[in-house]
Amino acid sequence: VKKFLNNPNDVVEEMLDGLIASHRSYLQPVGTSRRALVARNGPRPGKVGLVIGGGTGHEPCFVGYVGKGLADAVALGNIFSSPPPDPIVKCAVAASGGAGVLFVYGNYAGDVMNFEMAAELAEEQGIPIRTVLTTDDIVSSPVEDREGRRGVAGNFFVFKVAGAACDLGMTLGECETVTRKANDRTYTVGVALESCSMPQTRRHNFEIGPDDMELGMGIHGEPGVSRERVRTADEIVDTIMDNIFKEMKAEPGDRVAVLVNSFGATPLMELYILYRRVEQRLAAKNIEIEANWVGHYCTSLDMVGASISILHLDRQLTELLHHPCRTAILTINAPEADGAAKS
Amino acid sequence: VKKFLNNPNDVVEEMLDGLIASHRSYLQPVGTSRRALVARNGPRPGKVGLVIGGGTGHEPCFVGYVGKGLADAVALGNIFSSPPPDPIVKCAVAASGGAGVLFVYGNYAGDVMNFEMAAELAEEQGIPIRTVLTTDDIVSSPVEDREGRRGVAGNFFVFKVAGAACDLGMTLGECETVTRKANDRTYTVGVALESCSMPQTRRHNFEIGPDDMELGMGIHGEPGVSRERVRTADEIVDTIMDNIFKEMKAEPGDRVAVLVNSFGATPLMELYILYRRVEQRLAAKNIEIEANWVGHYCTSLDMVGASISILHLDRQLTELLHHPCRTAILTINAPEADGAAKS
Amino acid sequence: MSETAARALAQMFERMSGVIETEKDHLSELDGAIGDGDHGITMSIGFKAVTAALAALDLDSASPSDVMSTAAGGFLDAVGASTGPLYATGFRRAAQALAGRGHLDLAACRDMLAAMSEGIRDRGKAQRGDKTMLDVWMPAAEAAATAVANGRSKPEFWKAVEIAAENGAAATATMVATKGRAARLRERSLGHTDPGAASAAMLIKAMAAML
Amino acid sequence: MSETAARALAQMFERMSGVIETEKDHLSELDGAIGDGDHGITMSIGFKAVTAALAALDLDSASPSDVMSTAAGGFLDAVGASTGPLYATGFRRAAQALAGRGHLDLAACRDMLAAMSEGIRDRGKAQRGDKTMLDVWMPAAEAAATAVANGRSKPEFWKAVEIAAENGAAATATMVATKGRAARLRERSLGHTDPGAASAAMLIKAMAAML
Ligand SMILES: Nc1ncnc2c1ncn2[C@@H]1O[C@H](COP(=O)(O)OP(=O)(O)O)[C@@H](O)[C@H]1O
Ligand SMILES: Nc1ncnc2c1ncn2[C@@H]1O[C@H](COP(=O)(O)OP(=O)(O)O)[C@@H](O)[C@H]1O
Ligand SMILES: [Mg+2]
Ligand SMILES: [Mg+2]
Ligand SMILES: [Mg+2]
Ligand SMILES: [Mg+2]
Repeated sequence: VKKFLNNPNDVVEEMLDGLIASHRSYLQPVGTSRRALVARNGPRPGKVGLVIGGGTGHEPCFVGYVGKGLADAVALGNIFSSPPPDPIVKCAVAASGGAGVLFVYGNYAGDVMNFEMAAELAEEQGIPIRTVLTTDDIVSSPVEDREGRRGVAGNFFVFKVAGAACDLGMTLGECETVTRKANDRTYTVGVALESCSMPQTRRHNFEIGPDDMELGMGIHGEPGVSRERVRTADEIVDTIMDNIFKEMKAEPGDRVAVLVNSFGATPLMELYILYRRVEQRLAAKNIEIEANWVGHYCTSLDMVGASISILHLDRQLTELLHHPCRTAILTINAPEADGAAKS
Repeated sequence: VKKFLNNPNDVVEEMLDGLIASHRSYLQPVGTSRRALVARNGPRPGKVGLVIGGGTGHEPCFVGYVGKGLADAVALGNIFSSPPPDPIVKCAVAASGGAGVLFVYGNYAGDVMNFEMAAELAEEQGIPIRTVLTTDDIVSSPVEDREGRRGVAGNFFVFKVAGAACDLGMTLGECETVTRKANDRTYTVGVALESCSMPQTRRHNFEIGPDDMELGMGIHGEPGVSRERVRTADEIVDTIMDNIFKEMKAEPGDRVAVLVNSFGATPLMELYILYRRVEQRLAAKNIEIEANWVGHYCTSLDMVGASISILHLDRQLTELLHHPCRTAILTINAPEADGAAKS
Repeated sequence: MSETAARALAQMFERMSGVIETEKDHLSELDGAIGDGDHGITMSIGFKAVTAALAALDLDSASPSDVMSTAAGGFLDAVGASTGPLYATGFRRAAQALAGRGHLDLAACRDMLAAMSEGIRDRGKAQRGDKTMLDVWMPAAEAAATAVANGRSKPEFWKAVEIAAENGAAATATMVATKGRAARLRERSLGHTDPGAASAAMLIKAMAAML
Repeated sequence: MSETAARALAQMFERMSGVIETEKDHLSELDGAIGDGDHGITMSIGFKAVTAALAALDLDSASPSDVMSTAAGGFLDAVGASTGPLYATGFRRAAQALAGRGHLDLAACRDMLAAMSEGIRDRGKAQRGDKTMLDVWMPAAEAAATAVANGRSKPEFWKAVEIAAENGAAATATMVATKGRAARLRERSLGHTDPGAASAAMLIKAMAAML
């Protein structure tokens, strides 16, 4: 697999060079640590700080969600590896406005251990920490083991809600509660057609047969839950939506937000074809789409595949979803013109 | 090559279903034609209308650039095929506010013939038309044959400037002049590591050897200008920037806008590594980056590759670049909050 | 006789559509080598649209000219691309050349080929040797003119036209493209047959078989 | 004597780093089958950071405990991931177990292995049979305890520890993962050796060779 790379061992550091330079108007390193980045326009006294983070290789996740109205700081690890406690603590300190700090990250053994160690260290420094683990991948574990599920692209919605809650001045406890609700009401299923390849190996992490696809694929190139024959786009969406409908208790007239996300190499053309069917399936149940995003929001290097996430809205979540934010990749009801030409 | 598809012959129609549904808050079909889409918030009396368009397979180009402050209407063809005159004429009529309509599109034989036929038909209906062909691909033809060059990802900048000029109420002639200037000052070079594959064939359009890359690759899977051994990311950027510096008459202290664009399958991680080197090269010449975009802005289905575009700014272009716009994929200094949660 | 001529043209278009359908992948492959790989797809969509448009036409009352202009409209609205304006203009000019004619005699066929070739040339502003479909249509039209001038029989006429078309298509492999997408490849286009020339030769073969 | 023990530990870490470097691709491949394919890379970065941190340490004055806690810090700050907290905690506990000790006699080695294994267990909250590195460290620590209790010689001690580690690693192939990324694969993880267990057995082999 060919890639634009220099020394593969420098890939994360070089990406950080580019990323920090490119998003200079939104964020900056905390001190000299480039693995801890803080929003220029984020933390403020009295506001609960929102810290997100995880491994790299998911761009624009997580760094694209740092900015006014969304996350205050992000801690970044190596490719597909949780950051160590040190940058997470730095983020907590940088994000802290005296009202406590909320950690939101995906439920993976490595992330949990590192963020927990960081939470202990931050609390020793007098910063109250609450944590919400994202667990939106509904096929990664049966419903009896909801807390065992992993967090995937649906963290987009969970971050958005958490960022809005923090920005609105809610207390740490309130922020935690509503973020937990957002996570509980977010449902994601992913499908991969080809595995991703690490810069260091430039080989597929594993092989998916020429006529096969992997259902329930994780965002770290972990195998999914079952290997199946490739089917049509509509059949794939139907399988995904059937899984989601099995868990989501939506009534006719309910509203949802939809995210159709590329894992990296799947182009927009195909995402739109998937979105088309998602809309048909929701419309057939009289469920309305309040807002949608179609594109690259949480990738897995160069994986060929896509995921569909549905956030089952209620009045509070709808308000928080529409709350203004401005980050490198997400501007909603732009909070203020700031004179910088930025996408 | 595996893809999310139903019947490959329906791919464009199905994509349009999804795309129109997804971007409903920005645009709508002109009458019953789904190949002609008009901005909800675009055309207005007295304003020059901006019509863009081309083949599909380049998403988010061109449809992502339709909206307030940018293009008023877009005509879409089949994959990598110019739209026929009919939807282009429909776009011209829909975009017309009585002050004339500007056509901006890439310089390809097919597009030129179809847009010219459409221009004749629109003028017969009393709509004055001016045309600017984008020709930013500097390696596609020698400098003596500048007008023979093709338009690629740099049309991003040309569209942005044209949209701002129209929105500011400039006359048709003024809009044409400044758009032409933007095109003259935009320089793009692309490199492909793998060719794209059409939904109908699911085979690479052509093969690039396992250790090779294609310099000057077009955005329609056309072969580029030379086949070379794959080099490091920095070496590739150096080749591209050397080509650009050869033509761009930039002095120390000048300002530019930078676009690092994925051709489809190349992930953000690698784009940031390319951006890093672009910044280094510009910094070494004391050229400042006024704004930058890194991501998927003009793709070629699932091609593995990237392009670098530089817009050499002057005072007027800088102002037009920062002029507010709000489209499906580009919000700059958001013109107004509109209550819709949209990326 | 007018119905028969119109019907013959409609059947010719069906034959063309069939040939393109069979050769679709081959044409896309040729285009993949020096263009954007869609020529087979574009031609297939275009000729399907033509046969659909003709199916809606009342062939009992339509003139040959009506058939050609219906084909022009159907083709253009369905494909755009380079081929859309080129063939639509060619068919439209052929419609003009056939206006008022009920018979498809050799003179009519000669005039139709000349009109096609001029329409394509005027629309695309290419010249012979530019490595395009024109390198098929022009020699074919010339061969038709010569054959009529020399009083050739119908089979001889079409044989000459077909051979000129095939030679024209083959010759494009020795040309450096200067028009269309392939022009950017310059010398690298050498050795590859132009896809538009290849499909043009197929279309002419279909004409020869049906008229 | 204290310098010698510290130096021996530092050399042990260098050996570990060397082995991981050699087996990096193999470990990533194992992780690719049931995890995210980075285990070799993570371990390589981690042990390079450990040897870099130890290079900055004055081994003439450092105690064995200092070496272990320096290794813990270096490893953790460089990698994060699952292995970061697990090995950092293991090394930190080993540092505590070695505190005040200058000799690396078999009792010290036994206590160090026990501390490693407990640290990893406490941090990761896994149990034996969960298909993790613990399925190597626990039997290795137990084998060490038995060997000391039975008064085995140094070569016998390390042989027993190594065999226990290797058997433990091999046994993970027959287990269904319930911790870490592989847990989501459930039955599909069967037949695959756990990458963390495989690397743990390599680390223990390096210990056996150097201590
Ligand atoms: N200006 C022109 N004049 C005549 N023929 C042309 C011209 N430009 C392109 N062509 C023909 O069109 C063919 C390509 O057609 P097609 O692939 O369908 O369109 P596109 O180039 O838009 O993808 C070329 O092989 C060539 O024969
Ligand atoms: N809770 C845990 N307790 C013990 N070992 C664990 C635990 N979770 C994961 N592991 C070990 O970590 C290994 C994976 O390490 P690595 O690939 O470096 O980290 P990551 O899973 O973060 O990518 C697994 O093979 C397993 O042996
Ligand atoms: Mg990992
Ligand atoms: Mg084309
Ligand atoms: Mg073509
Ligand atoms: Mg791993």
